[in-house]
Amino acid sequence: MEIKRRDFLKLLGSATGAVAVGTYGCHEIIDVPERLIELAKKGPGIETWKNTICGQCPAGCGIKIRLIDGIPVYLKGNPNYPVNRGGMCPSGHSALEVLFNPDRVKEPVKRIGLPGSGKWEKVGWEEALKIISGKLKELRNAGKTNQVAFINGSAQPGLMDKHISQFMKAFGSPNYFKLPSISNKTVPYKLMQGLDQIPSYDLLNTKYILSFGSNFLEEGYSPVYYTKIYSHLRELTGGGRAKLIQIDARMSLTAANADLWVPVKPGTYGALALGIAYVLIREELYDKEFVNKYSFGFNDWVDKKGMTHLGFKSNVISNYYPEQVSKITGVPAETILQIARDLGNNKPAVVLGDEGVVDNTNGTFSQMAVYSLNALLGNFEKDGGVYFVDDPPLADLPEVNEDEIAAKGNRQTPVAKSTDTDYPLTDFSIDAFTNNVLNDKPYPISVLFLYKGNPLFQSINHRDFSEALKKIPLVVSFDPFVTETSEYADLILPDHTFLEKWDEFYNTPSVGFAHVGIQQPIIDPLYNTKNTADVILELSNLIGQSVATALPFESYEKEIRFSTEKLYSSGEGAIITEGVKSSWLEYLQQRGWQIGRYNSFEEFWELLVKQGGWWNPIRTKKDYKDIFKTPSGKFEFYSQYFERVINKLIEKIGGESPENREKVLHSLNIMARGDKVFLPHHEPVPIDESMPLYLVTYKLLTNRDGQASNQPLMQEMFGYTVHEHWNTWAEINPETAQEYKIENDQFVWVESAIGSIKVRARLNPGIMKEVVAVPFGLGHTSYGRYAKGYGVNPYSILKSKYDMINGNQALQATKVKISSAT
Amino acid sequence: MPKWAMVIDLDKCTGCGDCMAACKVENNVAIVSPEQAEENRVMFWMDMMTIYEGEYPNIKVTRIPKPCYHCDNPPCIKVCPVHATYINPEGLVGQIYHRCIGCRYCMAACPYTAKVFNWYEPEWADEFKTCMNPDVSLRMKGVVEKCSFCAHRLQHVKEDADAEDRPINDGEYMPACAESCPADAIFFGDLENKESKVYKLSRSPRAFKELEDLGTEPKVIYLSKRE
Amino acid sequence: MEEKKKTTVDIDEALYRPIYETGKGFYITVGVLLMIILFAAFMYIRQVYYGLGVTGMNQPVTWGFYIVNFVFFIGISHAGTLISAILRLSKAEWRRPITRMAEVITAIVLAIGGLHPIIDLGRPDRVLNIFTAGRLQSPLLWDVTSITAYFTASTVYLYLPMIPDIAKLRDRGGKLRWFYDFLSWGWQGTEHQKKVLNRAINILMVMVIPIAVSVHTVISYIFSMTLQPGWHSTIFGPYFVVGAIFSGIAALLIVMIAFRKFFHLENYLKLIHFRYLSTLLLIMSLLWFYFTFSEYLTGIFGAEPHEMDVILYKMTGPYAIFFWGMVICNFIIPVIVLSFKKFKTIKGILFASITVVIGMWLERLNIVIPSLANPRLELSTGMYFPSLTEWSLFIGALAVFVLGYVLFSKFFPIISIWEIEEGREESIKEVEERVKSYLPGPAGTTE
Amino acid sequence: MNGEEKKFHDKIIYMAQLASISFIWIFVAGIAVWILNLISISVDLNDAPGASIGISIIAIPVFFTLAGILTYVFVGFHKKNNNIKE
Repeated sequence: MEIKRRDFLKLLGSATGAVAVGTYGCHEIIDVPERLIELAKKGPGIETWKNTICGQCPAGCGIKIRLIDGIPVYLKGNPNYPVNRGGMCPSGHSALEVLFNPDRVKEPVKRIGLPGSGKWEKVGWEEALKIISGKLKELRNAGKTNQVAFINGSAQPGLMDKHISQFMKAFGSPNYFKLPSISNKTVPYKLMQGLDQIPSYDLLNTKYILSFGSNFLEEGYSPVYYTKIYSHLRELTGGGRAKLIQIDARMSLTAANADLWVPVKPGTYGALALGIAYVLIREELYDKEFVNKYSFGFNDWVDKKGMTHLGFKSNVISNYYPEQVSKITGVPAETILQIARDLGNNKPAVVLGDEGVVDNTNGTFSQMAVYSLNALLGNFEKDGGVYFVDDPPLADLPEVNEDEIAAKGNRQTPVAKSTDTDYPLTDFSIDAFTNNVLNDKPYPISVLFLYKGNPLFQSINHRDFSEALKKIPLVVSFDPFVTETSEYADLILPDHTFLEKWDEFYNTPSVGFAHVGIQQPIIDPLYNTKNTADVILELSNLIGQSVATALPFESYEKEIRFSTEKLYSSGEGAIITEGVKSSWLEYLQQRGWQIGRYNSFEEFWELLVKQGGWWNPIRTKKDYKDIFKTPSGKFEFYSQYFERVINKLIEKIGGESPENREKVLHSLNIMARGDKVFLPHHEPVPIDESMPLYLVTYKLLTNRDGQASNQPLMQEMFGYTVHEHWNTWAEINPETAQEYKIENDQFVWVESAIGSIKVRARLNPGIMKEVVAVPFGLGHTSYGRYAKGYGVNPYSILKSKYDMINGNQALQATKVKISSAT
Repeated sequence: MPKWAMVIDLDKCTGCGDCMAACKVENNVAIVSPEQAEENRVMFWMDMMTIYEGEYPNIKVTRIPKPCYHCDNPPCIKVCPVHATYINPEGLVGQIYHRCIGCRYCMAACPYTAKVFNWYEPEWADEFKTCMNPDVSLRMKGVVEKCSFCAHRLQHVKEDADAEDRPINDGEYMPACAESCPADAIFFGDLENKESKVYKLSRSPRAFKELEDLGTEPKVIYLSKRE
Repeated sequence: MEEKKKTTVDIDEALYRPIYETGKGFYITVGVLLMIILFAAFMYIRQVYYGLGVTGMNQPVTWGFYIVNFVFFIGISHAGTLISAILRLSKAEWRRPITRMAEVITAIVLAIGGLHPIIDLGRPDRVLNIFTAGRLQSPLLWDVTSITAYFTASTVYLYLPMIPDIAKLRDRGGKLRWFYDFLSWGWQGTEHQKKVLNRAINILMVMVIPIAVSVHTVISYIFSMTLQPGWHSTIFGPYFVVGAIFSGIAALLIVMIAFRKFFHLENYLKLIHFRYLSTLLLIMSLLWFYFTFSEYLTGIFGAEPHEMDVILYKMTGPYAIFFWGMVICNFIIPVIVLSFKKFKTIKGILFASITVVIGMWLERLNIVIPSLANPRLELSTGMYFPSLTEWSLFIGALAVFVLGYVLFSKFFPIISIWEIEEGREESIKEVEERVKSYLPGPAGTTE
Repeated sequence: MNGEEKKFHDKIIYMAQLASISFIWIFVAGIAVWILNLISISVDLNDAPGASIGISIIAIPVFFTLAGILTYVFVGFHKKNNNIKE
């Protein structure tokens, strides 16, 4: 530890708060602007509060920042913001550590050394933009606009997504991708229901929640929203309260709070769901009316050609009887029976499936199996069931007038689409992207923009991805920090941190009502950084022509105003305010949900920014025809859409023939044959039999995907439940540990076919005996002083496996062995 | 005279750890270096206990947020040789950082291990020093510190109430943890006020206190159907 | 006895010799000790500079070596004054050559032990808060008070019987005459002075015993006044006192054997002294075992869960080696060695004494750390490894003890010369008289 | 050392001895004052003064007795000395 002389002299140092800021070294701060130092030292101490949206994770909670003399000192949840209602998660509290992080990129820089060498050279904004726009113009002139790619690492739907999309479209490139692509997770809904959207669940009105690996209190789209709902459920003590059953390989935070935890082998969730379906069907506990009237493919059916096809019912009845399922899943048959009966008898009951189900090679089919339970229960558009939320009435950006160059570029195949038969249902597969870039298929990529996210850290196959990055001549990162990925960038054009910038978010996935959140700067930018959205505007102006006209905004702030104008004129919903009484709700429902407190858009806008958001709690139930956009217009147990996709793939490789069909199914890693392919079914996960244990990875609330690793508070709190700080650990069942002669707290090697990591073992009875669980988040090799070198990154030992249908990374498909490391 | 108390509903608490983070930010609690953390010297005024019960697979997990219990009969203040820890008439157990001589007797005497010690001079990156909460004094090396029920907030609330010449409303004075709990599992208020939520909850049949038989009379009351 | 009568006064020259003859050995010893102490002082200054983080203490083990050593040293200090007072009081004639040695141990070790809580402070710069804003209700201040009282009493009790010897040194002259003159308080050896001195010593003798007992009881209160499992016990008072006397006797035996060897005092410290004292040590070992047994029996019989956690942790946890080491060192070895005449040689006694001192140190460790390492609430248990700082301060403290002893013996005779003379001249007759008075006879012939 | 010098020397020594005795008394009185001060603090703060008083009842007399014994010895020695000189 380094102790400075002045600290020693202050042996008797005393400090009350105000004095503290003075004595504890403000005079020594070099990096924080002088103005702030002066304020902190001498300011009158005037307190103000500003509302904005938290940017720590894509959930987008409303936050209230406490400012003393304009310097943010504390933040809490915005009690009016409907998603979090004043609640926060731990990582939200370290937001100020992002703003004041000492390792921020303070101005645009150009890399002069090798990637990872950390050698950067200052480059002014003007010059940086000149380099980029020069390159872009050159590509446009050469008619190679499709060689530009843009990866957006934020999963949050918002204006920025549209903004980038508009820019790319006007420029003429089909290569705009969202990295943690929600579209990868919506494939099951697309197949069975025809919707590209994450459903919402009416948990408050349900009596029985059966969650398949959906760790919604910790890893979900909005943990705080679900925590609020969960705690509300808990308030309803006695008979009225919903039961929560968590099916998971490890005791996740959600499982810990569930009424029952059912351990299940990773990769067998689908089988378990179908086992439950078996009981529901056998004991006739399913919603017969819904199934008969509004579903397709439940019973065996005959197509136009007169061929009989297998139905969901026959498939389940003949293949998924509980004893069989018990063998696959490791869940006792009695438990399956019990759960199924409870599920069928406690209506309304709802079934959730996510994380553990989706993150595997058989994710699509497992999720289909889980989702089919909701269909069996007839849960759609019912109280206590499943529903889909409409987008808020925000104005769309003006139609892009593609010029010829752009139109030509946009017609090209996106580079993240597989050129072969795999990943037919995804917009972005990092695997396909990597391979195509490395092989210049179908064309080389010349410029890559990286906004948010850290794909190099957060994806399975680091090595190839980094090679791909090296291959691209100009990589531009907008990250305010030097992440592992931006190490490979040629230019870093630092974005503001979320407390310094304007942005607009809407409809956090899975949150049950339409809402819009406005992110506003609560402090002037500390450094010479720029909002990436504004940089894109500048770039489009520099490129000129139709690109400039597609984004006719002075600034991003103006663009947000533009988009919210329709929110005002639509007359729907309301700006979030203090609570509304229930008597009012009814009245407002009849009269239309607008409180006439704003006479003009300007007034509306001011209030919107002040309060931090807008919402529309009222949602009318939809007709089935609006939610079943399938070929049959019904809920499809048998996915005709998927059948078409497969047929198209067969066409692509030379037309229908048993060999070609076999080839396609093989390349999609589908073991089932015949009609089963299009039905929910259990696909065994190809696992490494030589390894004894499953590796289950998960995300923690403190640091979901490693983005909070540069915040010391989150590093210290990283494993607060096991008192592990700044370090990764492995959960092991005590019996397994005994078998391998491993003691609590000792270091172990967790070794897969790819590599091994050394972690501390934590014995935990809340985990299956055949499972080792390691959290994501740490193991950075870059990303600043607080992140670099702490813990290990389990991505580095995960096998490079994907769900070949939707391109999702198979995070639970690796097997490992453990051995003592001391 | 009010008597401030906290009720934590363990049935609602999910163990998300938000209270811990809120507390650290609000109270300028130092973040120790990773090496120090490894040596068990982290400072959480609000800590989290995890209890596993039962045989696999019927495991029950309870996560219990653990602040200072602000006992009515605090074992820590009895042993302090210098009046550095005290209980005030409103029931808040406080710590005077400038008087503490760092003997750590109170830490040894506390049955709840609620106190933490500054083994080294707390350090922050220069940038982080700008965003310290000005209401809370910084601690120095060699002193004991602990949860204060965010007593500095009480000062603000009292000033407001005095200015408006009214009593403090129920729920007006909230520590940071209670305020930001996403599960609304932490309640805070006046135990002497029979109208307060905390008073009502403290009479709940689900209410219990940790190590009640020690006679320390903690003013943090847990609610759980499990015990 | 026959032998002794033949000896002349110049044999007592052996007792003066170390004061007037300074060998190479003395300088080397002092030099080495000073080096160790300087290093320890450096480590302490470093600790003050950086904070207590340089030690191995943590949460929840908030007390470590310093408090263990504090209790240990204060325990050792019981050797002296208490034993010498008891022996004086019981008119045990064999006490004469050993009382001073015993009293010196007390004075030096008490000073060292008393410093330990200050070393342990996180803010030593604020130690004066104890005086300006102290709370006498805190057991820590009971300690401050009682240790001060005991230190004062034992220093007086060491000093008063030294006055005639100091006067002898004054009369021999030399460079330090003024020093001895100052300290001798005008002692001329008159009957009146003798009477005054004897009366004062007699009063002190009576006073010092309860003070000594109370001091160690009060030390135990630091622990037993808390509610912590393993500490909150009423037996702790006498248990600590027994342990203190036990370790004190062992320390005294070690010191006696050391002086016998280095100062060639075989003529004064005879096997009989060691035999008597080691018998006392054996008795204390048995007593110690009895108290330990009772202490654990009540815990185990009551089987209060937290209490049991701590007991099981001590017996089977990571500190089990220290627990069983303590039992072996404090009970098994001394009982075996001291029960058989065959082993009861000087070497055997030295061995037993050393194990007892180590064992008693382990006992203090076993009291302080396992209780802290096992918080009542469901938090992880702690571990404690002392750092280099703590080790060096421990060794430094031992060095201060040795240095103190070496310096004391440089300036003052380590055996009370006048008491030996008194013994030679008067005691045989007096003892004869006294024994006669014990014997059955007509009532009223003696007091 | 001649008589004059010796007398002077004796006087110095005697003064030093007196000073040390007075120091003992100051020390003891200091402790008493300190303890009484602590009691008054605990009474002021209503902080269990009983315990403090209990301790003080034992501690203060002990210190005074010790100082008294020393004084008794000192005075006793010198009283006889004076007699001899006469």
